Amino acid sequence: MDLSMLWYLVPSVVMLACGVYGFVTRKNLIAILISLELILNSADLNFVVFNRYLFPDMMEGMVFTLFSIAIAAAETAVAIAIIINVYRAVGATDINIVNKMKH
Amino acid sequence: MGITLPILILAIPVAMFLILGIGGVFMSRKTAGVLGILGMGTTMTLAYIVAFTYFFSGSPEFIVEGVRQQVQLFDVTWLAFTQKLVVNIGFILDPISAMMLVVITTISFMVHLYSWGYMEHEPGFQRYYAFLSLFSFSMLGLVVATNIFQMYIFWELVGVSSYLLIGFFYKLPSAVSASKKAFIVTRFADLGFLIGILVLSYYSESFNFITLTHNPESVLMSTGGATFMGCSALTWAMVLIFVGGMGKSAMMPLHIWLPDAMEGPTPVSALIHAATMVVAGVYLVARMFPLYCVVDASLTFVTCVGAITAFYAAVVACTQLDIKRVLAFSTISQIAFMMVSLGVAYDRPIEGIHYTGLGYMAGMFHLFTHAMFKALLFLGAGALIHAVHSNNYTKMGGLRKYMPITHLTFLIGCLAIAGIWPFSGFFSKDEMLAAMFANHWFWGAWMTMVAGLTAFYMFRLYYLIFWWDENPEYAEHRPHDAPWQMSVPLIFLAAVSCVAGFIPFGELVTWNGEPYHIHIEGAVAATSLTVAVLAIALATVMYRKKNEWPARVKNMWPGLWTAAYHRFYWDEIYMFITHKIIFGGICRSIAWFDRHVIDGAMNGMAWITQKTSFAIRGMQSGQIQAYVLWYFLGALLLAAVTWLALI
Amino acid sequence: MFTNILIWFVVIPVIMMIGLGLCRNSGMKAIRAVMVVGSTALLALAIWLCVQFLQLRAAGVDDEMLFTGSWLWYAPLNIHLAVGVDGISVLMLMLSAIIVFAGTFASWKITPLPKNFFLWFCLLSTGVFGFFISIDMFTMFMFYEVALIPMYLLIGVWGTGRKEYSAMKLTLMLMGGSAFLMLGLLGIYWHSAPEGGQCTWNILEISHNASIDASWQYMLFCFTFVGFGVLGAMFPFHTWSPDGHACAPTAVSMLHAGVLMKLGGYGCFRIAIFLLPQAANELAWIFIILTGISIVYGAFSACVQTDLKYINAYSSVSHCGMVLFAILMLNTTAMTGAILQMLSHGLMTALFFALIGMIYGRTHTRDIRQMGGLMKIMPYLGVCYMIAGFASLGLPGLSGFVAEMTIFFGSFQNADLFHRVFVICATASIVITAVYILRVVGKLLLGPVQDKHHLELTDATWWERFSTVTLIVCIAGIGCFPNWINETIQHSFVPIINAIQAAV
Amino acid sequence: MDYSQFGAMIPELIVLGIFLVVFFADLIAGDKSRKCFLTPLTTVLFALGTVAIWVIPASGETVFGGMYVNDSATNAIKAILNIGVFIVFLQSAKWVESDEVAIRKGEFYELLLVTLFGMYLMVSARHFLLFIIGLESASLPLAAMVAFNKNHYESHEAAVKYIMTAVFSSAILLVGLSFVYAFSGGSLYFQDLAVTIQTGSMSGLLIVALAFVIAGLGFKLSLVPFHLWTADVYQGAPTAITSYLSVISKGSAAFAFFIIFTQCFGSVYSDAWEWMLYAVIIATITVGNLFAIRQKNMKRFMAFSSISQAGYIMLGAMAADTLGLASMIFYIFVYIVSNLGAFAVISTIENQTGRLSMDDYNGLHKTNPWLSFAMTLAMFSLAGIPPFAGFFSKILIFTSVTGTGSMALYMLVLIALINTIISLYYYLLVVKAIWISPEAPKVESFRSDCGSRIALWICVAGIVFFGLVPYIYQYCVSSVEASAGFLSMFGV
Repeated sequence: MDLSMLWYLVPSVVMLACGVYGFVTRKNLIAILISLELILNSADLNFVVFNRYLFPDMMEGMVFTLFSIAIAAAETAVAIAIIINVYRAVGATDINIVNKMKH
Repeated sequence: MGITLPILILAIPVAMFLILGIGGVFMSRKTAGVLGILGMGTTMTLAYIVAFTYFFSGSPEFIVEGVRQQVQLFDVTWLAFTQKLVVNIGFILDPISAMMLVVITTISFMVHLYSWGYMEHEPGFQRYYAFLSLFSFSMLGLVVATNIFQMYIFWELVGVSSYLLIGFFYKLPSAVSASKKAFIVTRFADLGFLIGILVLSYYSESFNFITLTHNPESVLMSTGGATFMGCSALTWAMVLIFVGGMGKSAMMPLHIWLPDAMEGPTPVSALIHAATMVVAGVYLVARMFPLYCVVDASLTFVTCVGAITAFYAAVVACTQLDIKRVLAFSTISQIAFMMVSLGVAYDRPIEGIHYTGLGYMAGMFHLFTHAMFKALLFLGAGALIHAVHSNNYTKMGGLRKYMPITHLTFLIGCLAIAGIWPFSGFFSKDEMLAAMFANHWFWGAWMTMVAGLTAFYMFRLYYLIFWWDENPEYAEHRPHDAPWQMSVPLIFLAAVSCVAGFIPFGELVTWNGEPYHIHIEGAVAATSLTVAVLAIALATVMYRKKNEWPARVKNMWPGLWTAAYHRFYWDEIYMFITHKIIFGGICRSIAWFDRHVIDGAMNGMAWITQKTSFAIRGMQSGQIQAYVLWYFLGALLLAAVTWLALI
Repeated sequence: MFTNILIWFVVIPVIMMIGLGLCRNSGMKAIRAVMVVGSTALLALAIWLCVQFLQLRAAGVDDEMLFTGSWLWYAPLNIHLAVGVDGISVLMLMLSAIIVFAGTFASWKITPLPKNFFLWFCLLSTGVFGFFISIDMFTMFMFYEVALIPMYLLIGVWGTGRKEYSAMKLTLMLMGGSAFLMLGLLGIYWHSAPEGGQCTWNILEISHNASIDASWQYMLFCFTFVGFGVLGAMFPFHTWSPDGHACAPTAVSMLHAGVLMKLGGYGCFRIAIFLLPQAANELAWIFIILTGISIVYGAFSACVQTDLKYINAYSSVSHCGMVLFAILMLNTTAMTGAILQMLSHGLMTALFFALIGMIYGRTHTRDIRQMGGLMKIMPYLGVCYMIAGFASLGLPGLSGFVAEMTIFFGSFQNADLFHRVFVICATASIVITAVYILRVVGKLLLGPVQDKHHLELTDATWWERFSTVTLIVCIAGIGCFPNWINETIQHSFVPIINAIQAAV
Repeated sequence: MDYSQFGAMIPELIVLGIFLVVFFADLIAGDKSRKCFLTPLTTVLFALGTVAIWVIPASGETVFGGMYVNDSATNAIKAILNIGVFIVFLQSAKWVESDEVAIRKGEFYELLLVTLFGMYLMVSARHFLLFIIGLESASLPLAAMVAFNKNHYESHEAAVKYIMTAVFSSAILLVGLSFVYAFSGGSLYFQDLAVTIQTGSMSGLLIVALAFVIAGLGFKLSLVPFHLWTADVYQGAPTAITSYLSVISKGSAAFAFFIIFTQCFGSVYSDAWEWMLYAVIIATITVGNLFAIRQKNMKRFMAFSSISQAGYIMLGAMAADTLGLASMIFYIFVYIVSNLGAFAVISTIENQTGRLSMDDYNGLHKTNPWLSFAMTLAMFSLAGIPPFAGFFSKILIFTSVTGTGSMALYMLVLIALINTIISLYYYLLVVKAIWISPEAPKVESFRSDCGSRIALWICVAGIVFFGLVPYIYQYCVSSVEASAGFLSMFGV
């Protein structure tokens, strides 16, 4: 059975939406980070799908996805490090704590 | 004639002004006074030479086939507006300017001399002489103007000199406000003058008097039938120019400044507000007379204004207490006489005779005689004030014994103004009345009545000062005649007033330069003389000795008397208009508008910016999630809007 | 480059700034020496320029601009440092030099921070001079802004009263004007050459190309005229002027009212009208209404003010309105009048502000209700104030009269009813001017002394006399012998009038 | 593979070389010696490197199949960024010696050099993969730098905000790029995209893609509404990092933005992104200004000022031609000296007295006239007052925008010009505090450190001369024109 491209893109968009929704609603920094991963993965999925369906004889989307995964990993690492720092400083990873600077 | 003399006539006074004005503080009073008097004396001599050369030399430069010419002794470019509209500064010599040269320099010299005595103890003596010189310069410049714009320039300058001299006692608030009033009222009138010049010069493309007056019809043609509100452009121009004259000559309704101007030193009143500056309006009309003639509606306007003013001022003069104010109103009335005389002089053949010349000549004649006797009266009043230290005649009375010279000269002045033969006023007034009767019997009758009133109030004044009842304060402070510096001018002017009537004026000054033979019109002369004598008799009955008549008359028409005493409330009306409407209404509301609406709008913009700044600060909530939401929604919105816009 | 005389008008103030930079903050003598030498040099240069200019004109040189020079600056955008003067600029340079000179003496004892004061003062004059010598729109605009910004500090630091508010308001409003102006200039630049040609900032080239089409002209005219009009205190953009002037220190008020406001009129003339003649013909009526309102409105407002500087500021609104009004009449005579009015207003306002500063420095009040009879106490200042007042109300023999009359007679050449009505309204302002001037003179100088403490005050010092006499001599000079100015500038109107007539 | 291709990457190699030297020096040196030599070493090396980049002409080569280009335009922006970084080094010299930081100063330099390397890649990239790598290596280490002040809570909060929004924005950017990928012919080379994305290919998806790419780059540039992290991060980060963030990071992103949008999406300029950018610029300038009005904390104040400045920088992208790019580079350069001048004063005062509020600047001229003078010039330059450089950069960029002649762009310039009035207002607030405020000065008189002083001198010289001397701008124009072949503007 041929799955049309749409079958992949819809989950991708759902992932994007979930990621954004999760980012906006979660209270815990780690959970937010996980939401971010969802968005990144949605992008990766897009790349792969477009590559596979639109340009089957080329590889750029795939390569891009690999790099993107690596970058996502790096980002997560830095983010985790900073979250740990915050945890050390204030004893929690609740996002409502880090809103002292405003207006 | 070369240009040296005319230039000197203008240059000496202005040099005196600069020397005394700038260097005055370093001079003693005596030096300043002597300098001033010498300067003016020289100017007078030069002016006499010029005038006599003009009138009597018979040189072909000035008189051609019995017709006196208008000569521009020099005329240099001062400012070029356009190729054609060029303002020159020059020196015109014709019958009226020559006559005015004589009048101005004579009176001015007398006043200079007189002031030496009168102002002896006043601070700012040097400044006073500087201002007098400035005035003389401006007035001379005015009368010798070769073009209307030069006249306007000096017109403004005499206004300022008048302002400075009225406000000479600048520590007195009344003097300050009087000077301000004089300046602003005349400035307002000058606005009319200016607009008149604008209109006239726009069409005629010339300022020059000779160009304009030698061919008045072509000026009328040049307006090309342009009309505004039913009157031709030239009529408007001439009426507006006359408005300027109304201001300077204190015609109704712009007369209100002149009585107040009596706050100035009395010699100044004699010079400026009796003899010279206030007749500038008359001079202006005379100067542009041919142009007025081609639009006779404007001359009718002149006549009406003059007639109303003459009567009004005469009535008011009958009730005033301040002797200088009486003289001021008398001045207004007499100038109005001259205006009427000019107004009736237009070129309309009645039974085949052109009466143009008569009114004009008579007006000028009266200008001359009036200058002399009115200056005399004012200087006499000055002597009185000098003696009793008050302007108010209730502080006077019975002075004939104490001040014989003053008394005699004052009486001569009164007789002259009342028009009693053989004093000068008789001759000029007679000619004027003749001209008026010739035009229309109504003007003649009306002005004869005014002449009667004149005689009455002048003798009322005379009796109240010199007869009536002695002021008891004389005992402690005995009045006496003035010092010689003051007496000499009185005597001189009195002498002139006695003989001036016999000058063959018609031979010298006429509208077109051709001689006019004066002949006394018997009927007119008899009527006016009778009226004058009757009026004097009435005044004698009422005021020679202290009695109940004046009070009784006053109580007969109390409303009328009060109204006349308050000058029919003109000042109050003006006060209301200027203070309540212009200051209170217009100025204040504009200032309010500026501060609150215009400025408010600018501040409001700043305020709105600040408020917006505060209103949107919630965007920067400090919440990462909110930031991201903004971010994401912003991106989507951007896409959505663009997408919608493209579809 | 430095062989061009005009460049020195900018170089000298810069040298002065460097010189001041080398002075110590407390070295009042050195600072004064720099300022006096510098401003005298500027004045001498201006006079010399004027003489040279007249000689060249007399010799029959009838180029639009003389002493031109052009040095490439920003090649990619064809920006040049282009200089050149015609009669108008020569006179404006002269005016600026005189006022800088007088201003230097008027701020002889400025405190605090004299060095900084004069530094900014020199920067301001750099801008002013630069503006008048430029014929390249870019450099013109640059100098224009250079002249604006020092005002903020000069008023803010050395001013009086609500200085912070006023300084900010003035700066922001003028910058607002220059925002519109900038846009107008950009538009002119990009349309300055026919399709495919090299765009240029040079005013003369733009006017020769005459390639801006009508629809653009309309927009650009409005932008440029409003932009310059703000500086020319055109209603309703004038409110910076009363507050700004009231709070500024003496020399700054002098320079600002005396010269800086002229930048507006000059700019309207040189850019808005000259480069956009078609729009000028079509749209002049809008601005005639606005400036006509300015004239009468400013005069009426001045009648009820009680602060001396406010009175003068509103009077400036009225008089500067007259400048713009005359320019919009689009004929030679009225424009000549506008230039005369600029000179005249520059000199007499400078004199006014100098005197107000001197009086304020003694009495410590500017409220006319609290003063009176000063003529007795300080006769010299009183007389000078009166002369300034007479110049302002248009007394013949002083400059104001000549200027106003030229304007009125020029404006009256436009024969339609609309123009006539506005001209007559404008002439009415001379009466209102007389009212407020005499009101001030009456309250301030004449009458009885209001405050006994004032009796102990002294009259002018030598530097004050020097400063005022310079200005009075110039005012009387123009007033008595106006025609040479006329002759100096008459050439300058030929191109502009040709452009306007060609556009009809 | 032809390794000689790496030889074309001279600027990158130089920075990498410096990085390695500093890294190893930091590694082997003991605590004591590190303390004394590391800062001079880095600064001097960096100065030499900067000179080298200025002096060595761009090879003009395209390497790695067109992924990377080293032409004169990129070389120019790199050189300009280098000068900015050099000034940052100078002005942070005092701060890195403070007890708290001294032990970690090697890391500071290393992280900074890495981000700079990333930015180099960003501006030179002609393929989205390389671009993303550059972007990420430019932004991730910055998070660590923002968190550098370990003992300050604000530093942590700023770091969290930064990293979270940065990751989010790069995610969105990747999503956007994945959509773009759908329109490509399977290749993410810029020149290939330019061929495939044509006016006819406009669709909703492409618009979303463009919006997301603008958002992703807008994050780095802090364009409204992608700017909200800026103020908090600027405030929380150490001042040296803030100044670095505000100019260098922004400058490189602006250049990259220009390259991407003209190179890849040039054909849909007037169809789509012109209007997107139009709206974003107006929002950026206005919102930045409106927020800046109220600020009292100097760093926060500078943050909003820099937001609004970013809007002006992007006007160059609006013009989308060689003149626009040249004006943009020039603007960035002038902005670097002006903003760093202001930050040099702020950091000097902060380092000496710990004061950061605008009220602390009241009466500053009485105690520190030179600092006051420098700050005034910087403010004037930022506000665009002649004869300072900021005026010229503003005018030149306005000129380039209006050059296309569309009425809409005139209106945009008008809005920008009106906004300069608001910006003038708040810049003058600083001037007012320094010169006019009558209060007694809170900052006592002090002598600033040598590094800051040199930095200030450089900035002041730049502010005064960059505008008056036209060579800088001509250099920008000529380098852009020299590389016009590589830029290969499309359809604009």
